[in-house]
Amino acid sequence: MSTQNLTLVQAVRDGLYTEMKQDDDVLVMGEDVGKNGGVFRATEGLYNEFGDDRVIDTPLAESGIVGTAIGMAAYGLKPVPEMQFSGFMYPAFDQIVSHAARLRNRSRGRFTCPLVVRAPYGGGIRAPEHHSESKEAFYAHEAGLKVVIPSTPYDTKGLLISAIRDPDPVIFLEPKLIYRAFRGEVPEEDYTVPLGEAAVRREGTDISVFTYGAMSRPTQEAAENLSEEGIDVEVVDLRTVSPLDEAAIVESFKKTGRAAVVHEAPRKGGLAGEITAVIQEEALLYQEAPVERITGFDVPFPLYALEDYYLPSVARIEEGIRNAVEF
Amino acid sequence: MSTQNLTLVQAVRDGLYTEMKQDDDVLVMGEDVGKNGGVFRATEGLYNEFGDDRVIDTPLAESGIVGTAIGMAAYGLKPVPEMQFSGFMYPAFDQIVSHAARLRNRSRGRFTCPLVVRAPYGGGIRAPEHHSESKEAFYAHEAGLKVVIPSTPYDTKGLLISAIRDPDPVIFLEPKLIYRAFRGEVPEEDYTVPLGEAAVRREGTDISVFTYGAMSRPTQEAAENLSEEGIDVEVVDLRTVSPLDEAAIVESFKKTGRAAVVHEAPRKGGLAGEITAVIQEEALLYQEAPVERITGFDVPFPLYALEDYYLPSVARIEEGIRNAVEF
Amino acid sequence: MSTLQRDPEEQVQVLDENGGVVGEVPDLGDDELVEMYRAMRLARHFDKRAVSLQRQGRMGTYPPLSGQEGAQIGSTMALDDDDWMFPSYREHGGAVVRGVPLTQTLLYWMGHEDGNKMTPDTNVFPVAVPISTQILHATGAAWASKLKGDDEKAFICYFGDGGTSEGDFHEGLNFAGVFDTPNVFFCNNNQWAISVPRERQTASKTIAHKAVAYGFDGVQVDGMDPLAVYKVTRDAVEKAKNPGDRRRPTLIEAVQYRFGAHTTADDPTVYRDDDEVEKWKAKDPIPRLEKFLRETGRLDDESVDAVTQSVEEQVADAIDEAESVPRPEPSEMFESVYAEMPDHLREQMEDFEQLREQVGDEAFLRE
Amino acid sequence: MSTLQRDPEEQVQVLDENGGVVGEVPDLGDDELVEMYRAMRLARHFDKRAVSLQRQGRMGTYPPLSGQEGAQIGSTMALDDDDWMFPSYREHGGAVVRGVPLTQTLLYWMGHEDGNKMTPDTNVFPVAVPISTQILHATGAAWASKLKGDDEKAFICYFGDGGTSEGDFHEGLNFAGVFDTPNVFFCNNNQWAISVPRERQTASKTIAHKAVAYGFDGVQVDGMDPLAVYKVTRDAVEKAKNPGDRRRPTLIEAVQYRFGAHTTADDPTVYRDDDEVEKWKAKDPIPRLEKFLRETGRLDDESVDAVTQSVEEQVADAIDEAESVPRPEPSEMFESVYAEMPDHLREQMEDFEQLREQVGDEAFLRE
Ligand SMILES: Cc1ncc(C[n+]2csc(CCOP(=O)(O)OP(=O)(O)O)c2C)c(N)n1
Ligand SMILES: Cc1ncc(C[n+]2csc(CCOP(=O)(O)OP(=O)(O)O)c2C)c(N)n1
Ligand SMILES: [Mg+2]
Ligand SMILES: [Mg+2]
Repeated sequence: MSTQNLTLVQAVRDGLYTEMKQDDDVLVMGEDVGKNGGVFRATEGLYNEFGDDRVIDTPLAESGIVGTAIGMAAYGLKPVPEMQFSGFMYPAFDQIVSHAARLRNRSRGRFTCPLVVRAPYGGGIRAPEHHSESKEAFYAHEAGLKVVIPSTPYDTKGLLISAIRDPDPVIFLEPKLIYRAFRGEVPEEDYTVPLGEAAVRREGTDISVFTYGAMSRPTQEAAENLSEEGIDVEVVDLRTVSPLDEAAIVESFKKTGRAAVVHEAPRKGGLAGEITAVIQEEALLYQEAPVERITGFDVPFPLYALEDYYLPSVARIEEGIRNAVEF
Repeated sequence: MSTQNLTLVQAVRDGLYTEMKQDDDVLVMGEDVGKNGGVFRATEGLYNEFGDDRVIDTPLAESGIVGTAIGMAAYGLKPVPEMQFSGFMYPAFDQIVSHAARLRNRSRGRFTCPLVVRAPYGGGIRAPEHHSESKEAFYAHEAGLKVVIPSTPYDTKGLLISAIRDPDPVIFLEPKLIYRAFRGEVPEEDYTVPLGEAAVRREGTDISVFTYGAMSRPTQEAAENLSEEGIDVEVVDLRTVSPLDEAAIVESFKKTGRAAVVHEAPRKGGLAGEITAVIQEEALLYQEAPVERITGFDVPFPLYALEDYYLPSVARIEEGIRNAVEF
Repeated sequence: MSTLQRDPEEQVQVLDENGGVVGEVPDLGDDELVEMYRAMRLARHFDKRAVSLQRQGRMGTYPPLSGQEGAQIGSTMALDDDDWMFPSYREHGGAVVRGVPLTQTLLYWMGHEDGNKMTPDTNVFPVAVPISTQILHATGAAWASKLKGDDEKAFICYFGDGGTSEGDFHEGLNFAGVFDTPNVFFCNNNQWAISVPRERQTASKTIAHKAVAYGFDGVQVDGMDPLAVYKVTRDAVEKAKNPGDRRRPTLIEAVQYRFGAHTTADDPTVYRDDDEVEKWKAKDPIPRLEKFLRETGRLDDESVDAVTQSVEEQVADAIDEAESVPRPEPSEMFESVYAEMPDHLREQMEDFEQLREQVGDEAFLRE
Repeated sequence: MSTLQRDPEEQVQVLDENGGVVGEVPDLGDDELVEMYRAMRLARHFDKRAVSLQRQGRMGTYPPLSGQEGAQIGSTMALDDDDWMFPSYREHGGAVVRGVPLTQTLLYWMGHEDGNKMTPDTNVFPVAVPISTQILHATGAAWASKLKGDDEKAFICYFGDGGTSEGDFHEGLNFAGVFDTPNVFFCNNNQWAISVPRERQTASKTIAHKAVAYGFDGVQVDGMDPLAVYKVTRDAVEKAKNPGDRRRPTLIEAVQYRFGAHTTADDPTVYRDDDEVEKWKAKDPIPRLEKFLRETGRLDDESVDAVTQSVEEQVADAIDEAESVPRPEPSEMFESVYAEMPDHLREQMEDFEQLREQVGDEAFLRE
């Protein structure tokens, strides 16, 4: 297999391109996805390649975009609507939770909703208000949806192709902080990374740290730093936050007996709580310390002068891991 | 103080009436709240009492209702918009999370948003699709909101008055299964029940069960049943699910060392996970068994032929508590 | 001339309140006209029985349709076989015409998801409860058919006067206008959204006027005149399929009245006068069409009786059938959430089934 | 006659592209006319400097306004002192007229929440980033003023052509029509929503036509003609306050063009031609008003130079001031979430401050 050295956002584009090439039912729609190639260039060149009928600039209306995509999906297409930023998905929230998530169940399978709602997601790029949201917990709480958050170019393409082929609706959140932060080898051919499977990024014996998205790299960096202090950290990248790979979580935890969860989303009602609950349901007897929640604070995401303080930093991650290890 | 013997929905009405009487800035708005008195009669008679300018039938548009209420609140009124069912709040989701929750923070206090969004909430009344939602976790995950779910007529009036007087936005979810299920003594005068404080409904030493809303009563029933088996259950009714009364949760748990959480909302990403996390953060060393999550299933709320199977029943609650106690 | 290009304040009419012809009768065969009559009678009778089932506790909350048969039957009969229908929650009369068995409608309101499981060849979308959300699905499906080159389909979508206030109405019609989707947007303006009157919904002169904002035709029709409704809908359907010209959407405002309560949980006497109801009952679409059919020799006492008997039987049979369907298996709750059941859901189901076995169904069922 | 009752396809104009008078010049004093000119020059210069600050890394993403000064200044000058303004994110030119210091605008785009902390007497709402959501706030505040009997206030709300596609636009204008709120809905139709052209937003003939759907006046105005904008806005403001008659809202479509990029993160050459830009630059509101003022003897070289110098100084001072404001204290993140900080938040803040003390700020700040 030949590979390319791509950034994460290029891997998104490559995933779309690859799947659109081989399946005429796949189409991209949203605000500025056409000629402009998306405000992050995630759909760059697709308009020229596939034309206005498959790379569709829509009116500025998120409920309209997702709602019509649901109709398209029910009719047999596989739309991949883009929400320009995940902070602008809320006008489509009703269509996502009341319809996309439920169409299969409501009609006992007569109608299905194979769509992928993509959105740049998370903080860290000095963007204006509402451009730095991380509210995956909203979608993870709604049965019928799957929620994917990749952290490497390789996974991004493979997960996106899986998401498009999945017969059910997938919320695909792309950590824009790392859209261009680094490159990785990505096969030119099509391949899939299965939804719902975590990846162990670093093996360790002292503590399991569960994370995903843009937090995966600072977590790995913290793990490296801590190894110098003699703390051997296992880093598990969840990749899909709904459904969670509970087996992988429990397996890692049983090995280490300690855990932390790192996410940039706010703490209250965030996924760290869910993961903590899973751990203690399945492996309380292995537990030697409280699960540390290293998360965004329970505040509106601040304007950019303070965003670095909001986001879990390597220092905060190290501190949290130390707390759990030294408990 | 003279009291009346009211149902929960009558206590809602009484709370609105009481506060509207003494504060001209309070107004009620929504679909069918006027002449019709609300589809559950929660605003019955208010239209005749206060007129069309303070009990306002609006066009059928939830974003419109909450969005205009935000403008009203910023201007100095205290609107109490009703969402006809909590399952129809999603069109207003953007206005709630992007604006109501953030107006104070965004303007560093120049503008505030003292509004109360009321909605009948939860399952159990044989209603059509979307009429039985319990998605308090969505709102509890958004900083800047408070989320209240009463379970008795007394609390309902007192909490509602507190919510209206609160300088910040409050989501007030009314468990409609118990709108008329029983009556309770409610003072005629005005009084408040503070937001953010849990109530111990039954003291016990073997296990702490945290619950709220319509699940409070089957939980107490289960507790009584189990006492016959020699299991002494403490039942803590949270009343406010955001902010949580963590002190009360931890205090009770430290006494019993075991816990269950009962809510009708789906499990994944539900508040039971959050409560579990709080417990093990603050009191892991007291913990003798996993926290049992006795919740709705991770499925769309079924049509009514199956709703009794979806909702935590006394039998399921008992079973869950037994599991925790026998662990 | 098409009925569609006109001042949105005018109302298309074919029959007056007494069944007299005041417009051009659409080109329908005798059988079709009688079938139209029968379908309205069936809807009316079904409605009466459904309300009574609810009263007897044999069915849950139910939204009656009486008064709206003209709009429902007139419009659905104007569709071609392959056309798609996106109903609200009150479209059971029209649904029958589109091939949805009464039994299924009954099951739905009896709380069975199977009520929404249409056969694969029935292009009827599931009941939409959240107001106007279905409009976007209709626009999207129509758009998809256009993108796929399926030229021969129109997509009709029903919603109420109240529904025009929702953002999704605006977005759905706006997308349709921009992308020239083959939609027929059919507004059942029955004067009330539960207790909120039409004037409280919008200051727009008519609902038909709203089409101006989306750049396509808006037309008002007497919604209690099934022949006028047929005509207008047929024109809109043809325009949606027009192979020569641009395929364009249409907004139809069918002016009508709901005779009964909003749902069986509603008491309309709280918010509207009997006088008003009586005024509108004079426009009842059923006697109106019946008079016309009798006067033109297409119906007589005998055939009317036959219709009466046959709709009564059909409804009775459907009720028997629906009531003989066993309560769904609780495990169905879990089975259609995803194509493949995820582990956590399987665990929940297994735990649940185990407990059920242990304690029995009675431990779950409330009275 | 009011400028408001007319075919929404016509465009109100006072000055032609060369500053020649083609309509009735509104009744403004010489000082006011010169002030209008100065305010546009200030906005233009501020804009240029802001873009360059962003390029130099001294400011974050910034949305330029050049080309839109006529609409911004013409409309805000038509307001009375007590009127309220609900901006989008591009209204900094108009905001100055309404009393928002440039420093505050700079701070906002430098990522300080304090940029949105208007003084209590400045009735300007915070910058609204989610498109069209502010329309409902404007409707609600206007409605509240009416309910409170504050007869003397109008509420102007700005949004773009793209913004008309959102559901909140529809709901906001619909509520306004039903409740007769004293609103002026001001659409800055600058032809583009980022890369999406006006024709892709809606098939409506004009945006002004959309008012038909809400039962009030819609009017198109040359948005690059500040005098025409002033006139139309003034009429709408007066109608909103009309004590004799019903107070009614208005939709104004100000037809104009954004000369620069959507934001500093945007590259417009990807989606639009230079030709088009040049065509619109010929309508530039600033030389247009300047020519008129020179020709009518209200401006000459000297006074124009004085304006140039004073706006340059004012902007330079504002930048100095904004850049001398220290980075906000991190604890500010926690302090305004609620009126009273809840326990869990206090704990988070304390833990955070403790760690900060321990590891220092550098451990948080990325390059
Ligand atoms: C989004 C949403 N909000 C509220 C409701 C509750 N509700 C059900 S029907 C109805 C009135 C609908 O009126 P209209 O659109 O005129 O339709 P009709 O019932 O008269 O046919 C309301 C408010 C709902 N189903 N969905
Ligand atoms: C709800 C929402 N969706 C998407 C965006 C991203 N976005 C910012 S500006 C813009 C285009 C706005 O166009 P228009 O309304 O014409 O205003 P203009 O910028 O041209 O003044 C978009 C899509 C947003 N801010 N909010
Ligand atoms: Mg209606
Ligand atoms: Mg624009």
